Amino acid sequence: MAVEISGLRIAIGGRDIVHGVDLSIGDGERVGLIGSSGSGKSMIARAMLGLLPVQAEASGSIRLDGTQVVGAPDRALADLRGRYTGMVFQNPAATLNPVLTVGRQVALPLRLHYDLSRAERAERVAAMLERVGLPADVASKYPHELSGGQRQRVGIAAALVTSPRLIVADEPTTALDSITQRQIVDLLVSLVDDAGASMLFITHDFSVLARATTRCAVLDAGRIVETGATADLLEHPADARTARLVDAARALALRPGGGDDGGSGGGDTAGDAAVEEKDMA
Amino acid sequence: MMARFGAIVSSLWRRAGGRFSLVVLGLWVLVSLVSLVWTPQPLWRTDGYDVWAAPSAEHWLGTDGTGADIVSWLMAGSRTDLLIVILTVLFAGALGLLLIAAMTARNSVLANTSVVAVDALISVPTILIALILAVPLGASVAVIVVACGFGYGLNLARVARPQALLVARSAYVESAVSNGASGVRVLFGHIVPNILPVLLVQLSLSAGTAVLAESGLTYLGVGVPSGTPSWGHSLATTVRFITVYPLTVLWPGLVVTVVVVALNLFGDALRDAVDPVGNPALRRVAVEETEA
Amino acid sequence: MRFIVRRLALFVVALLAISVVVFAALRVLPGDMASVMAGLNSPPERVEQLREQLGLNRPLAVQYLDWLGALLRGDFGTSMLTGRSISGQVAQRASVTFPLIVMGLAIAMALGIPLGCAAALARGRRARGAFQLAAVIGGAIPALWGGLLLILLFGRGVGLIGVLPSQGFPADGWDAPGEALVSLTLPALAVGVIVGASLMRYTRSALGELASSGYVEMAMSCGMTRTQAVLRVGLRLATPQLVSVVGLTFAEMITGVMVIENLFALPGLGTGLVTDVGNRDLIAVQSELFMLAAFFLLIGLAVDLAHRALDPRLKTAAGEGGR
Amino acid sequence: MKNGLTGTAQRTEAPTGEGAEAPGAPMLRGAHIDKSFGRGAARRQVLFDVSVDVREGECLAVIGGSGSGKSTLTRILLGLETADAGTVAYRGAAVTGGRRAPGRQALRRGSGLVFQDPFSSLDPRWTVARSVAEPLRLRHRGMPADEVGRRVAQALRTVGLEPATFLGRYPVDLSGGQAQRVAIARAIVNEPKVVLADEPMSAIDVAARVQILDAFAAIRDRRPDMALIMVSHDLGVVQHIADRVVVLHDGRVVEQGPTGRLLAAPSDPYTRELIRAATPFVGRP
Repeated sequence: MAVEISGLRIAIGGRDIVHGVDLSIGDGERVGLIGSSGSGKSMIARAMLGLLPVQAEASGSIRLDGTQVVGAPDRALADLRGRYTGMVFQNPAATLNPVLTVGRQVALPLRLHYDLSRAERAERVAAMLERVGLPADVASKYPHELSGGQRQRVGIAAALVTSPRLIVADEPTTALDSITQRQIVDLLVSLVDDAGASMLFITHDFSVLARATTRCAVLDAGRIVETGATADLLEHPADARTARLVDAARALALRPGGGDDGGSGGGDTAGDAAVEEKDMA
Repeated sequence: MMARFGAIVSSLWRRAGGRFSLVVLGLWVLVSLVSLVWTPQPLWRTDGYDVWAAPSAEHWLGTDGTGADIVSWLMAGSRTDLLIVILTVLFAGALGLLLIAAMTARNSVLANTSVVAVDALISVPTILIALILAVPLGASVAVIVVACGFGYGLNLARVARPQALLVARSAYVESAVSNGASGVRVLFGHIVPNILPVLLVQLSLSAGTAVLAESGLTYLGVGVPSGTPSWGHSLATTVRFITVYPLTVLWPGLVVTVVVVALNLFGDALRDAVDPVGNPALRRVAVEETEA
Repeated sequence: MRFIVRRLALFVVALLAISVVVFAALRVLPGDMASVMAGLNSPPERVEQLREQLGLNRPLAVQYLDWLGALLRGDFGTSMLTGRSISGQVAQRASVTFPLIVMGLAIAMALGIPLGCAAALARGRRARGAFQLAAVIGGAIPALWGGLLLILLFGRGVGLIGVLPSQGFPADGWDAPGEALVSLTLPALAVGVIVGASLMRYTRSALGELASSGYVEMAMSCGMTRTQAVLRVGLRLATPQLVSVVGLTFAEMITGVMVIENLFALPGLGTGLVTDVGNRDLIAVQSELFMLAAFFLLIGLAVDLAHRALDPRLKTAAGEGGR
Repeated sequence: MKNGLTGTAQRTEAPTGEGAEAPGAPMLRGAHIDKSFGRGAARRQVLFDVSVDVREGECLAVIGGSGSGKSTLTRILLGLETADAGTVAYRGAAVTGGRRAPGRQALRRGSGLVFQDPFSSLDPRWTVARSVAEPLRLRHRGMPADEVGRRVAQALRTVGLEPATFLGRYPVDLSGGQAQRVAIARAIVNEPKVVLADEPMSAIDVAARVQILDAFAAIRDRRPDMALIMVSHDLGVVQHIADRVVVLHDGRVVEQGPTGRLLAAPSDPYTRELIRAATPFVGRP
């Protein structure tokens, strides 16, 4: 599914959060959106699927394979969501329905969009759970009985069970510890590529982006400051704000061989006070 | 401190609900004070010939079955209801805070027993407590205050409990405790300020319910004793003749409804005005104070 | 399972506590029970004869245990005034009060919950404000005034559209169900409107919180519209909270029910209790108070158990281990 | 010793080559610690015969997956939780053995805590000034106000926050990174001998994490005798700041040693797996 976003503006209670953003995702392409918290990145993701909170207003244009999303009635977008698009959330503990078993949660998109028999649905759910690496007996469990990593796998299963054309992943790894984080990113990438779907991957960490995306856009205070192939941006970031995100990711990444180097990492970050003020925008 | 008070009142006044409630509650207090010294007609003067008179220059809202002037009795009644509301809110607030302190106490036996006690007793309605008290004490303001105060105190504790437990288990309380803070210091330093918004809303709701309860209990004969003026009394006396003089029913009921609406709206407005998290003006005051 | 046993034990303990409170309240009179019951200026030997008859000179503990034993056997003793057995009297009055409560609650839920949902779903600020104001005003109307206004509107022979009886309960009670139901309609409406307003407010706040939760967002991302998600997911998750709110409102409702019963002259527990208190028929009052309190503790128990059953997270208390 | 990205103050290069022990005698000694949660059928043991030492002025990292018991271990070491078996000694005085244990009181006075979620570690209705001053007011009742003010401002400057702009603010007006640094300032305002930071960075943006690391580095520059226990599951952070590492797996210490040696040549299979799974080196050298 090809996505064209042009001149997207989002305001909440009169205050602009996103100021005129342009972004495009080719069919089958994995694009990243990176920025520190408060930069408006998850607002853009929600606007793409019509999931903006009630008090937010969006203007500009978002086209999913040609269909205009901004201003479209919720009824029409609901037919789109869960069938052609799927969403993976940051904190599955606060999104997976606590009173539904895992099996019923993963089956929800099937039940809303396709009339299959109970057996067919159960079979497709079981297959999906197996593809995300979960044992079959998880289907009868409740979300609060699972670990963080398992819950995120259930979230991915629910998003991909109808093999949608577009996946939006809003910081799917932030709430996980670093070991599980890597497994989840690899799982998501392999499932998306198998289905030939496009993906928008949102994070604040460049190292995760390096594994998950081919191209990415850097967002700062509601504006895109730079876009390009992820590898290129990592090698030589043009914009100072991109450089800051790359340096931070490098400082926290594990240097091979664990050698101690006395010197501090790459370029110095800007003086603290200046960063403070802007950071708090 | 004055700047902080100014910020609270101004943000109260900015909200429509806040304005309405400030005006109505201000009037209520004013009328209560005035009625101590003056009422259009002296309360005891019942004009036998002028029974059920229509509103006139002499009797602004007319007279009731005994020829007494309705406006004067309503003004005098506002005093009694104001007293009841203040006492009930104090009683409920004290009981509520005591229970919250027990429920968030670090000693788990005390905490669990108080939680169990609140759950058990909360389903006993105010009227039953009033009736149980009325038998030995007879109808009196004390019955209303104790019955309502007890019920609303329990309710306050139950409504504020989730938020209070959240605070008690928070990292900032753990940091305070690890630095040697005592239970009392944690309660009044951390727990009370963080549940204040919930407390204010709940107490203003209870104040409203107390006024409603007064009219109900008085009508049932266990509220305000028959001689004492109160809104419930004014309402109850009009009941017997409503078929003949429907208009007289209107005034007392209207007064009670307007006051209770004002009390509820006052709670919501106060919650946002007093709370630094909800009220940016208060935060600006804090910044200016530290820079000074 | 352990929770249910603990909650039942709590219920029994609360019952005993209430029985002690009721028993003690009546004994801590300025005078003693017998003199109060016999009336102010009755001759001393009348008071003595009464004390003898009711066994009031036995030690308190014996009296209490005797009363408790009788209660368990369903014998509430005989009323001083009517001489009839109190349990018969209570049963007869309950046959008026409980249907009134149930009808009132039904109206309250039929009004409160849908309006609460509508208020939570309302988009514009103006619409939300209007709903909130309606709930506040609805909740601020005194039960007595609400009843009077309804009588003025619909009371037969009085009201503008005189359609419904505004007084009394048919003599032959539920033998003529049609007539009995009609006579309960107006009172039930009066009770229902007031309780409905507070139910609406609770529903709006509970649903409002959930409407912006991750659960609703997840449901929408699977293909539901916002309205569907809020109603099907939000409401289901809010149900445990709403059940306990209904339980709470139930308790607040009884004051209104008693007022309405007296206003509409319905021979229910409310009117009965008030007249008994007035006439100092303390033996009857003692049992009636206890029965009503027990009824509400039962409601509280039922509500807690329902709350527990509705939320699987509470059933299996499996939390994550220490890190 | 690692210094911060901004290299605020160049510390004399500590001997961190292969095998050299970090300076300072063992200040906190934990020996044969067992701990389990729950009762009866639901009883689950979390720590199995764990022995760990913390040396004066050292930064000790305790790493392991979620559920490995690392948080429980460090809370027992600081006397915040009781152990089922085993002993903890602070400068020779016993910490375990009930509330009145001599070592426990001294440790409580001499330690600071930093938590994972920045917004739950600051009272939302307290200003930054009041939050940071709380430990001083609790431990030194008589301290005059201007002395309190001076030490609060000093603590804020150490973590890179300009007092004038931050003292009057409430947590709601702070970013994640700023709030966590205020919590760090509060933990060090009492000049503690040991600070426990329980995953202080996992709830914060990567960009802001660097500022937290700088704050810790600046603190250790100013107070070389203070020990820092860092609980984490992120090896990048550990490499950046820790002198020594303890690896916990399902409640058992599988390996201990200086950071450089442990990361370069891990002897335990689980440690190797941790290193392999950690986020790799990113972008330009």
